[in-house]
Amino acid sequence: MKKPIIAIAGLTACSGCQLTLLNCEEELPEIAQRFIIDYFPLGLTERLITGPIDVAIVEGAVSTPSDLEILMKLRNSSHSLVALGTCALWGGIAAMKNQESRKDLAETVYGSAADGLKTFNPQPLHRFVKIDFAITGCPPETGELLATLAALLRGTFPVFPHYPVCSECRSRENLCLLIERNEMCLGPLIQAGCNARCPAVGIGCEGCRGPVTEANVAAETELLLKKGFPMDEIVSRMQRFYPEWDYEQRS
Amino acid sequence: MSSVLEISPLTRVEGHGRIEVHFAGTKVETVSLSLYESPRFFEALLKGKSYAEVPEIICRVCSLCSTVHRICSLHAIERAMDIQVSEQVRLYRELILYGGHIQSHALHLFCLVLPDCFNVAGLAGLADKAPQELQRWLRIKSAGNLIQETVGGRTIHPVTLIPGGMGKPVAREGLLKLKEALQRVLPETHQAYELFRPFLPNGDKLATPRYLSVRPEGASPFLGDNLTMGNGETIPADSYMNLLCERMSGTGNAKTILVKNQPATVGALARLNLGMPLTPMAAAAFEESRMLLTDADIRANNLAQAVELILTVERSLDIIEILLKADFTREEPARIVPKKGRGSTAVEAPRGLLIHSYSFDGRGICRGADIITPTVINQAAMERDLLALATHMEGADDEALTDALERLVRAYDPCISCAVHVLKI
Amino acid sequence: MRNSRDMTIVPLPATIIGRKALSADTTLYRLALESSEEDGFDFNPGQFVQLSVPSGGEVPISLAGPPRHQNSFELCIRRVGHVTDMLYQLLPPNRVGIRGPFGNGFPFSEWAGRNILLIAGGLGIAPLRSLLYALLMQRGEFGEITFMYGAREPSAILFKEELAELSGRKDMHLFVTVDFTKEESPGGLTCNTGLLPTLLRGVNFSTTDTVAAVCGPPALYKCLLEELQDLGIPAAHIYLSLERRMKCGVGLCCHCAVGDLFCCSDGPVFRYSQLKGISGAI
Amino acid sequence: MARNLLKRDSISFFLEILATFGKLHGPILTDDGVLAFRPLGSGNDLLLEYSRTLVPPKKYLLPPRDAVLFFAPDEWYHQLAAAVPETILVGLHPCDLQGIAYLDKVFLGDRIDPLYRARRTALTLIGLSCEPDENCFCGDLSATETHGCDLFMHQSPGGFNLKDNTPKGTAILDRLTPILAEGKSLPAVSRTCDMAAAIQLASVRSETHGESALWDEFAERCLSCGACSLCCPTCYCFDIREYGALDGESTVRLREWDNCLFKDHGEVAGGFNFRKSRQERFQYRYRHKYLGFGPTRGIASCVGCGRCRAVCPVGIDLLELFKERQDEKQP
Ligand SMILES: Cc1cc2nc3c(=O)[nH]c(=O)nc-3n(C[C@H](O)[C@H](O)[C@H](O)COP(=O)(O)OP(=O)(O)OC[C@H]3O[C@@H](n4cnc5c(N)ncnc54)[C@H](O)[C@@H]3O)c2cc1C
Ligand code: SF4
Ligand code: SF4
Ligand code: SF4
Repeated sequence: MKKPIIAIAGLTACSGCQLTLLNCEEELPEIAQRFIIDYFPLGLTERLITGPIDVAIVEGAVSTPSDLEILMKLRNSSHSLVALGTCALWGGIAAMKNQESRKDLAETVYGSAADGLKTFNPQPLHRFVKIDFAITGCPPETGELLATLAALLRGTFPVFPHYPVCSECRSRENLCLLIERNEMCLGPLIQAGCNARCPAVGIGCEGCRGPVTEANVAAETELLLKKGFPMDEIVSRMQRFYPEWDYEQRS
Repeated sequence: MSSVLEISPLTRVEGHGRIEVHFAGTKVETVSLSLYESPRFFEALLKGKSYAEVPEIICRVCSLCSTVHRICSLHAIERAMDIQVSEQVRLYRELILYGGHIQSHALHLFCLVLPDCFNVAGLAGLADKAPQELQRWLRIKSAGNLIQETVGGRTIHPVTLIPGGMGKPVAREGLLKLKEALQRVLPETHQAYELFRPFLPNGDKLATPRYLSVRPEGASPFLGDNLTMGNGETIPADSYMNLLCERMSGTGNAKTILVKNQPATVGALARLNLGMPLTPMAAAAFEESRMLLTDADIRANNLAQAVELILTVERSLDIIEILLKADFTREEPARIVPKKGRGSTAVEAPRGLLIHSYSFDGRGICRGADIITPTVINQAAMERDLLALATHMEGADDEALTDALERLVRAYDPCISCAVHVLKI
Repeated sequence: MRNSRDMTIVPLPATIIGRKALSADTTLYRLALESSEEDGFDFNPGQFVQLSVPSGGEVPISLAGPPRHQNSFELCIRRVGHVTDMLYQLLPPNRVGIRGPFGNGFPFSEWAGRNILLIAGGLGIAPLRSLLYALLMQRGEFGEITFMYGAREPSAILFKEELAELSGRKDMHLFVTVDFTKEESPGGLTCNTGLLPTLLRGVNFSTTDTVAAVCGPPALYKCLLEELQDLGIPAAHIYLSLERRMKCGVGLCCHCAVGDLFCCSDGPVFRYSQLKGISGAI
Repeated sequence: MARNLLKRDSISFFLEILATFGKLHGPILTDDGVLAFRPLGSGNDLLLEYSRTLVPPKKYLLPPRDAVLFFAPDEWYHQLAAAVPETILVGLHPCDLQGIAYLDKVFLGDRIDPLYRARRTALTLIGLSCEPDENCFCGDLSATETHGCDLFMHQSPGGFNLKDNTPKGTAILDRLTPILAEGKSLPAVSRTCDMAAAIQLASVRSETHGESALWDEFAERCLSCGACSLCCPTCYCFDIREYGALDGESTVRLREWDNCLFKDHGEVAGGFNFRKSRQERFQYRYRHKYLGFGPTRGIASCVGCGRCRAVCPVGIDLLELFKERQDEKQP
């Protein structure tokens, strides 16, 4: 079998998605054997993106000219490009206040020195380049990452199911935090695949995996309002990982 | 004739960084270190958020230290709101803190630094050259991850820890499994320490660092209310501002910090030098390498981290024992009535001193946040050492210089994602 | 021990023994079952198999060749997604998995003595090709046989050579049409331009005592069925093969219901009269 | 008079004896506060009075996510021949027994699913009478309480009257005799519930409520969370997916619970969807639950356990459709 040549890079992010790969301790040696890792600054001393690359796996949102440059380079030298994680796919945590002025945010942190910063609103990769596949999650699940790598060995991408966190939550027989404890759980709106990690330990889903294919945003919002949460709290919570919810959407 | 050697991007470190060495002829003129990670303005993101959201957001600053950020932020919030947590919660938080250190140190030592020891470029090289060792060392890392997963519900950005308490405690079987995994890797942590012992530089010594850390209280080496320095000086953590002064660094997006106008060094090496309490095996290892570690320059930090691996695995086992005996059942988190106030706390992160400071309004909405990360504190010392090393090496070829400078940066174990978040003081 | 009613969960291995591109995205596969125990299978035109591509998954595919009892059979497959993409990577003598045949198929033995009109749109030609060969094998038993086939454009016409050959036969009528043309008609094949319903109105064939079998995309059914009835073919004599999402092929997974019928086990071939009252069926 | 009365203070003996037949499972309250079927013992206490578990016992026969096939180049597709351990499921309410009986009809009917059969054969069912709460509507369904169960425990003032229904049950009862007291056999409970009658009637008449305005209302509110189907004792739709392993060759094929309210349930290649709107999907669900498809045509599968009403975050209740009908009839 021909070894796929891969590149792994991070843009504006916390490195958690790349760390997810390094957290596959058991599989790492096998991965190192089955793939040619061409570019991976976090784990490999190689500073140049030379290509041709079969698959570039990119973490993080795009928020600086240098991010964009790396992304373009990877896109141009790769056959396929995979968005790894919520930031790359949805914008993620750094994008939560994209509706506010970037300049003001910068000044809050850097004061007058903010002027010198070359940065713009963090955007998901697909705003700039075509993405061929995405693995969601903040951080992504090792299982999904490994399934993707395994599929790459076969020249394809895996098929993940499209249902909300609640589905996995119910099959795990968790207590429903939304119904039984009136907590603001975003499970009904969020793409499953994490096996409902958070509700399983008694914590409401914070929405780290982004919207599920079919999300009844309006109905969930109405439900939360009925439970007494103020709209601004709902919005603040929902925008944590994805700033662009349509609160009228029902399908 | 002037020329520049650019090392960009820095590899096998977290985040985006670059070094430029400027030469006049063969003489080194300046060395600049720039951390050009894109700023995510975390302090600004937190503003206007309810206290309950703060830990969940802030842990995303960095994946390598998400646990300690979360804990530090919980402590600061609870300080601001005047909340005490139960013994059970304290123990679980301490345990997961150790998990975070194991995970982070193991990642640094075995994924980022180890290729240097075997003269290979990265993991694939290691898998080729030392497959068995690699597997063995990675087991230590997975034991750290198992703590995160079992206690925190996830290996990165743990979810169970919330203001005033926690979600579900770990079931007995979970604790027993953890215990088994940790017991299995304890001997291996000692072997890892042996592995890193010979890899200390024996050439020119760099400046002796000015160490800075939390002054441990009780048995936990990473928690305390005061900061301590090499000269014995101690100040309360919440007046950290009197100690640290900030300067905007030249090129990158991070700011650098001076302590009493001088670069300070934080991290495992600082902690060992400042007398943190050790467990038996860790103490023996430290004793054996005392000469190598005492007042050593930062390049001994890798060995210091290896000693801490032993320490944290042992401490974790102690805590698990306590938890097993106590047989806690699930409890409701402390009820929090939001109030206006400010809370500042410090915790020892894997890379060193971490400070979170928040102010809240009467509704518990965050009105100001200040986060000082170890990499920011270390940056000034890093620049100083880079210049010194480059100067020592004048005349060396580019490849050797690049290699040496990168190794030096790696010894600091910088976390650049964290470093670019710092608020004006 | 396997009970005869046991649902086959495990696909039998079949070797790809031939592969022929029919158009840019459609290929004809010839497969041979390996197991001697089964010794080939009988099937009815209109039945389908569940085809497994290891690591890809399983998809329903119509049997496209003549229903002769033998160890090898033909599938005509369009590359549209995950499993079919992976199938396209395989070459003879790679192996795939087969379960089946499933479904009812066309009840053509009941059509003896009648005139028969077959209408295929696009990939719908797959089961109808099988049916046509079955009819021709027993040619004497039926009345007039008319085969109409519509493709999007000349390059999308499947089985060109076969069609050219069939067009020379005196014992059946063949009409081929394309939605639009940019190029010349393909060699040896006379081809009309326009949609199938237009073709239907434009050509001569017997409409009395006629049975129609139709297979194509949903859009085709929408415009064709009324037309056929207008021509005097009763709904009970119009047979169509439906496509639905399927996972098991044997009436368990519940994805393919049409009204209270299962497409996989009650179908995929239905009389139009069965479907008429069912909303969403067509 | 027969020796069939299990006194309450003999319950632990009873369980001990049962345990010799296989691994005991029954309803417990988890540390989460959820009613669930779990292994008994080691701190899990059997509940003999409970409303309903969140997830029905179907999980023993059709696990939520089940590896059904493995593939390796030299072994082709194969099932792992792992033996299914004998499991004694204690404390099943009549509605759950009814649910299993329905699944038996589907999976052991025209086409036998060998995986299901292996698990079903290894399962011993011990029923338990119950008291309905506000979500239940089983009505007459509970009259067939003993359906498919091996042994039934009927709550009575003195304890539980046991009744064996199968040779398996008789074998167990024989072993239990030493700890049983004399009791009289109780008549089957008769329970009336308007809803049950209305449902039966709808099934018989193939009532689709096609004109009802409730469909739109349901479709607006439904979160597509999937709880209603996941928690339904007779919902068994499944999806099949296959994932390769990192060795580049071997593969596992998974069977997982699916849900007809999910958007891609009716979608085929190219994105064409036969049930694009949620409204259509609700009607599909209704049809499957109350009118049946294919071999189950005309058989209502709803057993009246009330789970779907209890677990829906937005309070959707298909029974409103039947109520609407009843209201119409009353002038
Ligand atoms: C009775 C029947 C006969 C068919 N005969 C043929 C044929 O002869 N030639 C041919 O090329 N195609 C045929 N199809 C369609 C074929 O099954 C789909 O094109 C195929 O499933 C697409 O799978 P994919 O993984 O490549 O596409 P994707 O779009 O990636 O499909 C993903 C998954 O969705 C499901 N799915 C998608 N489309 C369908 C579908 N149409 N039917 C059922 N499940 C689906 C499958 O389970 C598949 O695994 C037939 C379908 C049916 C129902
Ligand atoms: S706890 Fe959250 S994820 Fe789980 S079922 Fe309830 S709403 Fe859904
Ligand atoms: S439950 Fe929600 S927040 Fe938790 S991991 Fe899953 S998607 Fe993320
Ligand atoms: S439980 Fe309610 S909200 Fe969830 S899918 Fe069913 S009807 Fe919709």
